This record gives sequence, C-alpha cells and structure tokens, in this order.
Amino acid sequence: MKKRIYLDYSATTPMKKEVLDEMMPYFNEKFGNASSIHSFGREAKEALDIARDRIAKAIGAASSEIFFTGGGSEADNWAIKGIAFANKNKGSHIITSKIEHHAVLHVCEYLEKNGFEVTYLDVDEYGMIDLEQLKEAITDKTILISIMFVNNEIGTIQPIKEIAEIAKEKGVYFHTDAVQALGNIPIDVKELGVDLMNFSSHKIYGPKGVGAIYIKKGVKIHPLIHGGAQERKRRAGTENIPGIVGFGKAAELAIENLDAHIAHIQKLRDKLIEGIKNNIDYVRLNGHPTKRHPGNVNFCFEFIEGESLLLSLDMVGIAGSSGSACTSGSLDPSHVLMAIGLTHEIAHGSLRLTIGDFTTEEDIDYVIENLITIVDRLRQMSPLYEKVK
Amino acid sequence: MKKRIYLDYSATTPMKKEVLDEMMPYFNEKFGNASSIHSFGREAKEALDIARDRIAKAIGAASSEIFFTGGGSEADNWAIKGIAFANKNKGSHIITSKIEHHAVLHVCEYLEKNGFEVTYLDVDEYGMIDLEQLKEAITDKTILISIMFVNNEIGTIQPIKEIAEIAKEKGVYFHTDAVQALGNIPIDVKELGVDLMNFSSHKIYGPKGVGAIYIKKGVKIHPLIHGGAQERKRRAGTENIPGIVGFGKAAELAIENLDAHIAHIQKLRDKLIEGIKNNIDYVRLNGHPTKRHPGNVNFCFEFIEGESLLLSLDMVGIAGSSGSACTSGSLDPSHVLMAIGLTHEIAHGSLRLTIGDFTTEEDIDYVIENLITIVDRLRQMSPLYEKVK
Amino acid sequence: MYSEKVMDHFMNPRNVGEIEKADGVGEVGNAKCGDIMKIYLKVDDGIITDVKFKTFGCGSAIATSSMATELIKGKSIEEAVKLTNNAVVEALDGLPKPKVHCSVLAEQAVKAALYDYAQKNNIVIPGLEDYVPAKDVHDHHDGDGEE
Amino acid sequence: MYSEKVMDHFMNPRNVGEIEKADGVGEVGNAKCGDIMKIYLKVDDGIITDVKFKTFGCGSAIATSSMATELIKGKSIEEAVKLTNNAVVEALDGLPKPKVHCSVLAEQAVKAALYDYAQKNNIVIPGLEDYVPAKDVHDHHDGDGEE
Ligand SMILES: Cc1ncc(COP(=O)(O)O)c(C=O)c1O
Ligand SMILES: Cc1ncc(COP(=O)(O)O)c(C=O)c1O
Repeated sequence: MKKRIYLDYSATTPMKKEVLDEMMPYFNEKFGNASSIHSFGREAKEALDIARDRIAKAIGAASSEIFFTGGGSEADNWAIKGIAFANKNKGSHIITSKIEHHAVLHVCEYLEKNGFEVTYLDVDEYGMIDLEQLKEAITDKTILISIMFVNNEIGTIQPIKEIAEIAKEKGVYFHTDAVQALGNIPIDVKELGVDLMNFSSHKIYGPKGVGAIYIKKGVKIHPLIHGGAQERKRRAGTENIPGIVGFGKAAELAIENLDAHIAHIQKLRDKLIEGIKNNIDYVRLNGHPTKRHPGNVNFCFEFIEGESLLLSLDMVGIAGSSGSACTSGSLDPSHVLMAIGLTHEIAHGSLRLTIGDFTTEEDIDYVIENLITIVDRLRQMSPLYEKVK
Repeated sequence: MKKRIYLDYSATTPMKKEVLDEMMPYFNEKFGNASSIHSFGREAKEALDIARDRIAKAIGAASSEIFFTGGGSEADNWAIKGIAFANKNKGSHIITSKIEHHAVLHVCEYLEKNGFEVTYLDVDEYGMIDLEQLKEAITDKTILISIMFVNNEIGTIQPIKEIAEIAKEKGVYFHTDAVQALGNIPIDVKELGVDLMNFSSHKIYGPKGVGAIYIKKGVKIHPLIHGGAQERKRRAGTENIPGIVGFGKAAELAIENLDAHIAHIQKLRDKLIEGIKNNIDYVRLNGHPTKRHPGNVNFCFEFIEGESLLLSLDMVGIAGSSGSACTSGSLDPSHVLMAIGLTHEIAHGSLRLTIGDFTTEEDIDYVIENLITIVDRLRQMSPLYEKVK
Repeated sequence: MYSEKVMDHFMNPRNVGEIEKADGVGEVGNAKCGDIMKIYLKVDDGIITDVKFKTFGCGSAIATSSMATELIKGKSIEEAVKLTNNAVVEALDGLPKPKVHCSVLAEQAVKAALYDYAQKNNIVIPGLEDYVPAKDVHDHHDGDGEE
Repeated sequence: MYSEKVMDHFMNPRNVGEIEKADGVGEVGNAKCGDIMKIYLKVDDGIITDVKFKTFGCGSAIATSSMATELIKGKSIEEAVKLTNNAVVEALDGLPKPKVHCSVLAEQAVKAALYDYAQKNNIVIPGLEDYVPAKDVHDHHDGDGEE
C-alpha cells in the first residue's frame, strides 16, 4: 500500500478505537431517545449523564455547566449570538481579535450588520493580542470579549487567565474558543475564570458533529436552537447519544494521556521545525516560538505557492494544509497570516503540518526528506526564485 | 432475556445494519475533513457528495438545494429564523399552526419577543388546519408560512400541496417540517411546490445528530451557523461525514423500501387500533382516521394518567410515549392534544404507540393483551373510574 | 428515574380500594392537573385500624399514596397527623425533583381524611386546628426537569 | 478535484525553464494574487520552435502553463495567437470552476510573449492589433467554491 502520512490533526483526527468501542452499543441496541421515560430512553439518559460528567471533569466544571452541541462552530455561534441578544439592553459592543476562527469572526460580522459594534484586536508578529489594547477597547457598552485559546493555524496560545481577569474587573463576559486547546494543554475553567468556553469532539480523536460549551452558572444567554426541553431547555434537539458518548470517552482519554500526548507531539514538532529550518532556506516559522500548540508546525516557504506544495506532498502521501488563497477559496490568503503582518506574497507560500498521537519519528524523517525535494522542485519552476539566486 | 418491544419509532429509531456498515469506514480510516485538499479530504468530500445526491433523489430536489445540519431542530430553527431575518425588510408576519413541533413553536415565540408577529392557526378535532383560515391570515406583511407535514404526536397529515399553492399565489415563502414524513409517505418537493423542507436522520433508521434542509434555489435566507465555507457557505462547521453518510444511506433505503414499509406498518397500526377499540372502553383515537402517519397510534384512555400507563407498559417491556403533563415536564398536557380540543382530564390519559420496520404481529398481540390488563388495573385504582361504573 | 421502592409501591400498591362506611374520607387534587388522591380511614379508639386509597395520577402519585397509607396504618390519629411529605419521600428512597409535589398531595390527602373524621365526630385533632380543606395542590411541576 | 491530465501536467510539467536570448518573453499575474506566469519563446520563420515557462502558483497554474506551452510548440505565430483559455481547459479535461482563471492567465501569458516578440521585431500579429499588455488578471476566485 502507498505510504500515507497524516499531518493535519488540527483539521480533524481519526477516532480512537476505544472511542468507537464505547459508541457501538448506542447505534442499534441502546438506541433510545434520552427524553423517553421507558427503559430504552433511560439507557440513553444514563449514557448522556456519564458523558457530561466526563467533559465536566476534563475542564474542572460542574456537570450542570456543560451543554452539548452539534460541533465547535455551533457552539461559537451560540456563545456569541446568545450573549449578544440576551444582553443587548446592557450594551452592544463586542471585542474579539483579528485571528479568530471564522465561526467567531463571521458571527461578529453578522452582528455588525444587525446593530452591534465590534472591535477586532490586532495581534503582534507572533499572533499574541496586546492586553493594554484590550483594556483600552473596553467601554461601558461592552458586553462580551471573545478571544480564542489556541489558534488553529499558527498555534499561538493567548494569555486566557489575564484576559479573564480584565473581563471580570470590567464586568464583561469572556468567551474563549478552546477547540484547539482541549487535549493539548491543561484546562481548568475555574482557575482560568472564563465565563464561556467551547470544544469540538473531532479535534480530540472523537466523532465529528459533536461539540460542547461550558456556560458558567448564572451567565445570561439565549438559546441558539429553540425547541424541546433537552440540555436543560438551552439546546433543543434529540441528543446525538453515540456522538456524545464518543466525545465523552475521547475527553476522558485526552485528560488521562495528556502528559504523554504533549511530550510525544512536542518532540516531533520540534524535530520537524528544526529539520525544516536546517535544510531549507528562505523559510519563516509562523506563530509563537514557545507559547504554541505542542503539535503545530507552520512555515512560509518563499517563492512558492501553498496549494502546489500541498498537492506535491499529497502525491507522496503526506497530508497537510495551507493558508494560501487557493486553498481557502477566497481572494486573500488566511486572515491569520495577514494579521501577523505577512505580505500576500509570503502568505501564499504557507504550509501547516499538525502532529498527533499516531505520528512517528519515521514520519517526520520522511516528511523532511520529501519537503526538501518538493520545495526545490517548485522553486526551480518559480520565476520569483530565479531573481534571488 | 426479558421481552422488549419498542413502539416509539416516532421518538427515534434504531439504526439499520446497512446504515452502520456504510458509516464504519469513515470513523477512523476515511476520517478526513471534507474541506482538505489532500487524499483524506477528498475521500470525505466524495462521500459527502454521494450522501447529498441520495437525499436529493429521495425528495426530488437538486443536490445543490440540500444542506446538512446537526438535526431536525437545528433545521427548523434555521428555516424560520433564517427566513425571518433575511426578509424582515419585506414584512414581519409569520403564520404557523398550534400543533407544530416545539422546534417551530418556540422559535416563533422567540421571534415574537423580537419584533415579529405570529399567527397560530387552529386545527379541527382531527388536527387539520383550515385552508380558509390560512388564506384570511395572510397579510401584505406575511413573509413565511410554516406548517408541518405530518404531526409527530397524532400523525395527522396536512394538505401540503394546497398550502404551497396558497403561499405561492400570495408570494409568501412556505416551509414544512417533514421530519415525520420522510420515509413514511412519498415526497416530491417540486410537485408539492414548497420552498423549504427539513428532515432528521434518526427518525428514518439513520444516525442521531444529523438532519437536512431543502432550500429551493433562489430562496433568500440567512445562515443560522456562520463560520467556515462548508455547505456552500450556508452552514458552517466540519461536516459530520459518518453521520451524513449514514443519513444518505438511510434515505436511500427508505425510498427503496417505501411501499413495503408503509404496507407493513399500516397493517400493524390498523390491527393495534382495532385491538384497542374492540377490547377497551372509554377510549378515543386521536388524529385523523385516514390522513394519518402509517405507523401512528394515539389513544386517550379515560380515568387514567399517561405516565402510570407508560411505566406499567415499560414493566412488561413495552416502550411507548404519552402527551401527559407528567411526561412532558410541563404544567399542561401536550399542546397538540389541547389544540384538537381535548380537556386536560382526557389529555392526561394519552398514549402514543408508533410502529416501525422491526415491529411484528406478535408484538401487537402482546401489546393489546397487556394493555387490556394494565388499563383495567389502573382504572380499578382510579377514583374517577368508580364514578362511571 | 424512580427508586426501586417507588417502582415496587407503584407496581404493587398497598391498601388500594375503598372502605364502605369509612370513618373519614379525604380527596385532594383534581383531574385537570392529572392527579387525584382519595383516602379512606377506619378508626377505632383513636387508632387507624384500616386505610385504603384510590389514586388517579402518575407513577409517583400512586407510589406515594401507597406509602402514605402504609405509614399511618395502625398508628394513632395524633401520630398520623404528623406525617410529612418528607417522611413519605424518605420512605420511598427519594423522588425526582419534579415529582415531590406528589408527596405533598399524599400528606394533604391524609390530613383531609383525618379532618373529615374530626368533623364527623365533632372533635379537634391537635395539629389540625387551623386546617382548611383544600382540594387543589398547585405547587407542582417546576418545569425545569431535564428530559 | 483535479483531472488526471491536470495532475500529470502538474507533476511532470513540460517545457519548464528559461530560454536565454528568447525572441519573446511574456509575464502576467502578480505575486500578491498568488500566481505569476512567465513564458519564453524562440521563433524561427514565424514558427515557435521552442517555448519554456516558469510559474509561481497553484497546481492548476502550473498545469495550464505546461499545457499552453505544449499547445503552441511548433505552431505558427498566427495559430498560437488563437489559443484560447477554453482550449487549454479542454486539453486538460476540465478545471474546477474556481480555477478557470488560471487558464485565462495562461492565454494571457502566451499573448504577452507573442506581443513582446512583435514589438521587438516591429511587426503586427493579426489578432494582437489591439493588444494592451496587462500584468494583472483579476477575474479569479469567485469565492463560492465548496470546501
Ligand atoms: C415533527 C418534528 N420536528 C422536529 C423534530 C426535531 O428533530 P431532532 O430531534 O432531530 O432535532 C422532531 C423530533 O424530535 C419531530 O418529530
Ligand atoms: C479554533 C476553532 N474553532 C472552531 C472550529 C469549528 O469546529 P467544528 O468544525 O467542529 O464546527 C475549529 C475547527 O474547525 C477550530 O479550529
């Protein structure tokens, strides 16, 4: 069989066997609706409760503060629209950053068209927001700060605890998108002091189509999905029991294995970063050198374009991603790469390789070897490269 | 093993084996993110396209008119909020009925608090809306009519084609919640002439946590979940590929087997209805005698309360549901039973038994036999029954 | 959802029935709300020698009726009047929160039957001096039940 | 996503390189947009005897450059100037919709190189009379691509 090396763990992960095993009975044996009072329903409800406890435990929350959703994006939408609409009598100003996931940014843009005002904080060259700028941006109309925990493209980790302190002092709700943080750095919501935090199962070796949100007790928020009385009347819809069960198991495993997981991927990450830096010239590491997702590698390769790099890697069985316009389907390269100050030219040549539990040393060697050849081949074809030679 | 007879198919269904088989490879082999351009991503994208085609084919739509969601409730919310917010410059009036699912009713109530006006149409004793009342309700501010196809509690089927004609004539969008219709009656969106129609996978032997909505080409609607460019920029979030694959397969099977499925469950439904009518007095069949979901049986048993009936059935292994207040968790019995004109007293004694593909003749015999005993036992305990004896 | 005790008293309720020519009868609740409890007492020398009930209602309404009758059977009137809804809940190993009102109903039904007995016999039972018969108990269904 | 032909021309592009002292050179696109194509021509007796390209861009930019050079190699100037982007797309067995602009770029690059040749030799090529050299081609990325 052809070699296939998956280095796109930040896009999605394969499900772990233990997770699938845990889910299996809920597809067609214990298949009841958790709202039903008969035995089929009670089996489902029990599984739901266990999964909720597992998520709560993974982040130091109370079970009653965890609500399941249909994914990370739904949870981002819920957090931001839910807070905005429920608190608009208090104010109509929201603060976020320029490097948020689209599930935050596009909601903010939508709210801007509907009477809200949004401040998009800058980030520095490493992707870090400026706490002073944040403080200055808060007005008496500010109702929400939404700053992501770990950036999905460049891996930068924000000072969440410090942001939470500022928010608390000013009496403003603080939401953080922790989709890339869960399972990759330790999280304790109480210690961090955040009001809302959301997650996505398929980023931590759980099933796709499930997410969760932590909503601190007492937070005033509207539902996004109205209807039945599920999730304590806050998120309607028949619960996706197999999905939720899988997510719960994945979260439990993630916490149990956290130290080993981080050690493993960080070692390989550093090996890959060094391998690229030492063997290829005209490259730039994007993101923060140390405050960084343990599995994130993001480089710009000058004079070449990201999609052709991805396709070439794919031909030798390596799966990565890029922030080039050609892969994002938009006119401009990734907003994150723009926000850290890259020029369009440079940003087009970005490559993100994200490492996970199933990545091996040999994989990294293979990638470095192939990357050297591919970058060289593409540069030889590039009219931009000839000018610097 | 204890006998277990599931008669709650309208609440949720077990997944069919073929459905699970189709899903299996997508959990940890072909696990890619459908937005990724590498081979893992392309495998996912191909599966997504096939599933979309299958749903489209099942209802006579174009594939580009099908959008996947995280369930039936999300799709209801999307349809109604999406149309309301996108068309509020045209008007702020919505028409629905008193017997809609909560995923429609509670959205309408939310919109009422946010500047919209909603007319809730009455239904007759069988649960049918009155087309004349509908016509009269339409004003030049009306932007949306939302009437469900098949009621989930009493099974009544509305005249969707006639409603669509009225809506079209008046230039008003028409949405129908077809969650209980798909797989139980033939559907052709073009022939029916509706603008929006939504579905839920777990009601048709597919996985939980997946739904879909048909949005006719040209319909003006806002997203409910903003973010990434998935679903042609209309519904953000990493696609739940295994879930979508399963839903696609379930829809394909449902259409292939439609005639046999209907014949099977209708025969058993009629047997159960006759069995109850002929053996138990003081009962009342709820819903329409003929324009009715082929697997829906809904009776009121006077002098007894629904929850105690359900519990007693559960003790002999029979799973059903009830519209009594005690099972709905609210002060009042089901809004549907109220809307068809039942008194509280009578409505408290409702029992819904819904039949599916795995139900057998013997199951029905067993249910009738046990129901006779249980109803008698509970009535013997009831202070209301002694008065009529 | 329900404890084993509740299910036992629901499936095998004790003291179901009526007492002809009962010394005291109490009925509380109403059909509109979905629960009615009716309790019949036989009293000899201040002792409850027999008790029966009939209940229209959910599983916990039936179980609490059954348990309440068990708890007062053979007791003196003075003891019976002290029966609290909490005692019924405890004896049943607990009830789900939205169902606690059923135990209140059971307590009320016992009191109503004792009050009827007192009225008929022109006596005053200590603890029931200020008792006003109320047919409806309306604190139920907090509506925040998860399901 | 891409046809086999596209992948073949991307992985094994024909005519990559430069021609020293080329008779005509054309460069279109810009780095900001993520694609630049540069085409070099050798012309003998009105016939394109050699052609080379260098491209900075995505997979389809490279494949369309390769295919465009193949399609004009050995052709007369009059034939080459008639090369359309559609011909390139067809020869590649199609391109995804958001990538069609790459074929437009390839057509432009050929025209730019031919124009340069005409300028240098002070001739007018039929079909290029009204040609205005444009470095940027900006109709690309309709942004409605599904992903
Ligand atoms: C008619 C109807 N609409 C909507 C829904 C909601 O679907 P889901 O549970 O998938 O959110 C249901 C089922 O619960 C239903 O029966
Ligand atoms: C930081 C971040 N937020 C939100 C999301 C959205 O999650 P989902 O794809 O589960 O909707 C993602 C991943 O796509 C992410 O990386």
